[in-house]
Amino acid sequence: MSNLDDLYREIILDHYRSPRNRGELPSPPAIRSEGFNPLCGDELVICVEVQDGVLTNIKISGQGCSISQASSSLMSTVVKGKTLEQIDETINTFKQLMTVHESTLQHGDEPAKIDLRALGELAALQGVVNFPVRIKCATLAWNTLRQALDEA
Amino acid sequence: MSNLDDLYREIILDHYRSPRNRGELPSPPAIRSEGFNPLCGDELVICVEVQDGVLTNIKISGQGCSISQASSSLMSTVVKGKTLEQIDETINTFKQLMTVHESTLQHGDEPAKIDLRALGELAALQGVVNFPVRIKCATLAWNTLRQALDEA
Amino acid sequence: MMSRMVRGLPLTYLDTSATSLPPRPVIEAMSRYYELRHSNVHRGVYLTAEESTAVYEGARKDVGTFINAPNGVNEVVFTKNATESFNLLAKSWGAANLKPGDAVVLSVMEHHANIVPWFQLRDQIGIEIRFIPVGDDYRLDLNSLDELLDGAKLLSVTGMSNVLGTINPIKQLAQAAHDHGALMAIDAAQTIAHSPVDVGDLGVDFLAFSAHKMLGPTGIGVLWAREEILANMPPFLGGGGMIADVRLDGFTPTSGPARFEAGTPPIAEAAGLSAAVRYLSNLGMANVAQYEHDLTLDALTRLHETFHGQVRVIGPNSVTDRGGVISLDVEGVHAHDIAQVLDEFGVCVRPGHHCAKPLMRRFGLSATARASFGPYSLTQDTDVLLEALAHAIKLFG
Amino acid sequence: MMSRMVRGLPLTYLDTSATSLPPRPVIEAMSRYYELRHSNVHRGVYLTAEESTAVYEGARKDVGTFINAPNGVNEVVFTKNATESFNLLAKSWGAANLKPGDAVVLSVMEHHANIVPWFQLRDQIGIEIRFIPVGDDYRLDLNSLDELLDGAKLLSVTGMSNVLGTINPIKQLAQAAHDHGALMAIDAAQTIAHSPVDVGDLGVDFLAFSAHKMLGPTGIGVLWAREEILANMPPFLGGGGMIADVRLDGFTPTSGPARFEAGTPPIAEAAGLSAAVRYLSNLGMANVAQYEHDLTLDALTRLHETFHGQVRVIGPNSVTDRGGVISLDVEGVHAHDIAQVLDEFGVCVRPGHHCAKPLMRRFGLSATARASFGPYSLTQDTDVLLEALAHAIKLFG
Ligand SMILES: Cc1ncc(COP(=O)(O)O)c(C=O)c1O
Ligand SMILES: Cc1ncc(COP(=O)(O)O)c(C=O)c1O
Repeated sequence: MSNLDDLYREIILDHYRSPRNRGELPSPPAIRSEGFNPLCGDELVICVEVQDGVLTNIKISGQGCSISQASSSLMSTVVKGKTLEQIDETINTFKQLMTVHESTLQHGDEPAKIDLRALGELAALQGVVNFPVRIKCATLAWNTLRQALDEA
Repeated sequence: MSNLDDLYREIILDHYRSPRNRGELPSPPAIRSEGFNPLCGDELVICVEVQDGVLTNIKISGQGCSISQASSSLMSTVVKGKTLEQIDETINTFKQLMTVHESTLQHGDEPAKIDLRALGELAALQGVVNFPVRIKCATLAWNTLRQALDEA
Repeated sequence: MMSRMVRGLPLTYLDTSATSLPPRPVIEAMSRYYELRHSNVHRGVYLTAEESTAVYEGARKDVGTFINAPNGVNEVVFTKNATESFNLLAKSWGAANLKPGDAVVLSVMEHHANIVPWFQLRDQIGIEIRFIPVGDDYRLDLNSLDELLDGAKLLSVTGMSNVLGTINPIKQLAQAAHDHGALMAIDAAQTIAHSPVDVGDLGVDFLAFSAHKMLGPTGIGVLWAREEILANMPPFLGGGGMIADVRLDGFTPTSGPARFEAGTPPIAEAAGLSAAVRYLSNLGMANVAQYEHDLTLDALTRLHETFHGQVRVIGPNSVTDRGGVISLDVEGVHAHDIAQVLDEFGVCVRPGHHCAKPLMRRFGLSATARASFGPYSLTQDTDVLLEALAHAIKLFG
Repeated sequence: MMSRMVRGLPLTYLDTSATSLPPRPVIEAMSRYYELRHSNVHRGVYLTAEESTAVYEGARKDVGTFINAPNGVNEVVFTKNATESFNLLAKSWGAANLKPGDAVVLSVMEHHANIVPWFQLRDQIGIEIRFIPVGDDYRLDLNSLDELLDGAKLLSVTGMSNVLGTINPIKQLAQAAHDHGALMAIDAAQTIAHSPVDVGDLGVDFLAFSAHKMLGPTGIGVLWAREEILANMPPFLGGGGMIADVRLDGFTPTSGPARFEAGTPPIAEAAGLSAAVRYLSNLGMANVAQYEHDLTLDALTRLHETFHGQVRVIGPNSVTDRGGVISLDVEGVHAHDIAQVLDEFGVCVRPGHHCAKPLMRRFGLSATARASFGPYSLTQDTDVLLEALAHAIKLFG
C-alpha cells in the first residue's frame, strides 16, 4: 500500500483530523466565497479579511474528503498574514505542482521545476498528482480562495 | 437473378409501364385520399366515386416505384365496379398475402391459407413478400384506398 | 472485465448501480453487427440494410417482450439513455399536457434524471413540482400522498433508489395516481436488471431505463409509454427519420415510436441491448432477484457483525423491498477516501452524491461510498470489501 | 464487412453517405473498452473508472485536434448524432439568442437535421426561416445572399450535400454571415470523413457531425462551438452530470461541455470515435480527399461514357468542389427498383429522398439512387455498379 502512504502522508491526516482555521467570518466586512466540486460533493466556504493588501484573517467551513479538507487547512496556515502578491505566487506554484502529472503524462514534457521549499508544508500534497481524480479535491480550496481575492 | 424474376413478373412490369386508371377526379363529388411512404418517397393520390355502395370510378396519380405503381394500377382494375363489401374483402385478402412472410418468419406459424384465385391478377404481387422492405410499396395503394373508403 | 488483474489483484467490481459489465455475448453481438451487417436503417433496399433494420426493430420487439408491453413494438422508443427518456417525457408529453399550475409529483429519493427535466419544464411553463418525503426508515413517507396527488397530472417515482436500495411500492403508487386522475411514470433504471418488470401488472403509464445498467451497452436507453398516450405526444428532437414530409414552409411528423427517434439511431447498441435482454431472460429475472437478495442479506449481516456501529448503512437494514445497493457512511472517513483505499484492494465502489443531491441533503450527507451488486457478483466480493473497509478504518482511525 | 459474400458475390458497399463501415481498429477499441475498463465516467475514484474517464475525455481531445478547435476540449460537446447536435444548437443557443422576427438562413440542399429543429424553434418562438436557393447547376445560388442575410442571426449550411455531392464555399459563406453580424454553422456530417476540416480556417462558429459517417460507431455525435459562445448557452437536456447542484426548489447547471451532456454518455462510442479519428489521421485527410476525388472523376466519366443521357447524374458533372456522392436518375426506372436490381449484384446503393425533401422537390424528383464512396472504396466498385446498372436498364427497358 505504498501508493496510499504517499497520498495520505501523516501531515495530511493530521490536518484532516484537526483542521486549522475552521469557521466563518461575518461578511461584510469579510469576503465570502463558495466552492463546489460537483463530481464528488465537496463543498467549501472560505471567508477572508483583507486589509491594505494583506490577508489578515481566513476561516474555512464545509465538507469534503481528507484531501480537500487537508488542502484547505494547510492553505489557511500558509496564506494567513501574507500579501496578496505573495498569495498569488503561492496559488500559482501550488497549481503548477498539481498539473505536473498531466503535462508529463500527456506530452512527455519535462516537469517544470517547482520550488518545493517555497511551498513549505504544502509540499505534503505532492503525492496527490499520482491520483488524477483527487487533484480537483486538492485544488478546490485554492480556486475558491482566488475567487474570493478577485473580489477583494 | 431468379429472385428478381419472381419480384418483377411480366404483368407487374406491364402495369408499371402502362398504368391503368391514371388521373384525378374532381373532388367533390369524388373522395380524394393521399398516401405517403416517407421511407422511400412514394406518393399516391387516389380519387374514388362511390354510388349506392358501389365504387363506380377510381383514378390514381402520384409517383412511386414499379411495385407501388403496379400495385395501385392492378388494384384499380380489380376494385372498379365492386361493392364496398367486396372491396373490403379484397383489401383484407391482399394484406394477408403481404403479411405471410413476417408471420412465417417470426413465429414459425403455418402461413394462413389464402385464396389466390380470389385475387386474380393481384396474385402476381405475391413475389413481393420475399422482399420485406418492398411490402410497404405494395400496400401503400391499399391503405390509401381504405382511408378513402372510410370517408365514404 | 472481471478476469482483469489490477495491481496484482483481481478486480472486485461493486459498481453495477453506476454501470454494469456486459457479458461476452453482448460485446460480440455488437462486433458481429459491425463486421457483418452495419448499414443505416429503414431507407435501404439492399441486404445488409434490411438486416440492420431487422436488428434494430428486433431489439424493439425484444424490449417490448422483456417488459411485457401490451402493444409491443408500438410502445418502445429508443433514446440515448434513461436521462433522455425523462427529457422526452417532460418536454413532449409534459409540455403538451401540462398547464401552468398543474402539479408533477416526484420523490425526494429521485435521481437528477427524474428531477432536472421537470424543473426545466417548470421554468418554461410554470408547473408545480412536489416531492414525496423520505422517512427516517429510508422509505417513502406516504402519509401525505393524497394531498400531494391533489391536482397532480403525473406521479414519477423510481422503482429502486440508486443510493438507498429501497424498492418502492410502484403498483400501489400507480393505483393512487390513477385514483387522482394522474398518470404514473417509473424510473426503472435500477429496477430493470434486478427483478422482473411487467408494465401491465405494475399499472404504470411510462417507464424509462438505460441499457448500460442491464448488461447492455452505453448509448441507448428506452422510454416505454402506453400506445394511446404515445400516439398523442408531439415530436421531441427534430430531423431525419421522424418526419412524414418536410417542405420549405414546415414539416409533418411521422407516427409511432419513430416520431421520437430523430437521426441515425443507436443501431449497434440496439444489437447489444437485444443480446443483454436475451442474456437476462435466460438467467430468469426472478432468479436474478433471488440471487441478489441473498448476496445483499449476507453483506448487510456481515457489515453489521464486523463493524457494528462504525459503518453505517444508509438504507433499509432489512432486505424486504430492498435491492443490492449498499451505501456506506463511515464515521470519520470520507466516502472519497474509502473508495480510494478500496481501490488499492482492487475493489470498485463509488463515492459521491450519486446524482441524488436532494436525498443526500435529506440525510445531511455530502457523499456515501456505494457498493452495488449485479448478477455476476459473488459472496467473495463481500469478503474483499470487508477486508478493505477494515484497512480504511484503521488508516484513518 | 467488405469481405462478406452475399448470394455468392462479394459485397460492393456504396452507401458511405448513409453510414460508413468501421475498420477493425474501431470495432476492437470498443470491444477492448468493454472487456477491460468499462465503468461510468467522472464520479469514480477506482482504476477502471479513471480509465473510462480518460477514454471519454481523451476522445474529446482527439476530436478537438482533428478539427483544430482553438480551445480544444472546452469546445467539444458529445451528442448522440449530428441530428441531436442541431437540436442542441437550435434549442439552446437558438432559444436563448433569437427573438421573434430574427432570421435563420439555411439552404434548399439541407438535410432534414438542419431544417426541422429550426421549424420547431420557429413554431415555438416565431423566428423567420429563409433558404438559399439551389441553381440548375446543383450549386447554391448566392445572388441574393446579401438580402437573405439582412437581419439574420445565423447562417447554417451543409459543407457537402448528401444528395448532390456539391461542396459549398463555407469560408466565403462564413465571411458573408459575419459581415452581416450573423453567426455561421456548418453541417459537417458529409465533410468530416472526406476532406480536412479546420474550424479556425473555415471561420465558422458551430460545426456538427456524427461518428458513424466517419468510420466510427453509431450512438455518438459532436457539436463543436466556439468557447465564448458555448460558455453562454443555457443547458439543453437535464439530468445527472450537467448540474452543479440540485435542490428541492431548483438546480444550478455546471459549466463547460458537460453542461450539455446529461446522463451517462456514450463512453464505448467515444473510444470508437477516438480510434476512427486516429485511423483517418493516419490516412491523412488530404490523401483521402484526393483518393475519393479520383474515384469520383473516374465514376462520373464512365457513367457518362456508358449510358450517355440514359442515366442522369443529379449533381455537378465536374469534380471541382464536388465529393464522392453520386445520385442517379434513370429514365423509366424508379430509384427503388434500381437499388433492388443492384442488390442482386451485391451492390449497396440507397434509394429515396435522403432526408432532403426540399431539395428533391426543387428538382421534381421523389427519389434518386445514390452511390457514395468512402476511403475504402475501389474503382472495381464502379465496375460492378456499371454492370448492375446496365442490367437494371435492360430489365425495365
Ligand atoms: C448532410 C447531413 N446532415 C445531417 C445528417 C444527420 O446525421 P445523423 O443521422 O447521424 O444524425 C446526415 C446524415 O444522414 C447528413 O448527410
Ligand atoms: C435511478 C436512476 N435513474 C436514472 C439514471 C440515469 O441513467 P443514465 O445516466 O443512463 O441516463 C440512473 C443512473 O445513473 C439511476 O440510477
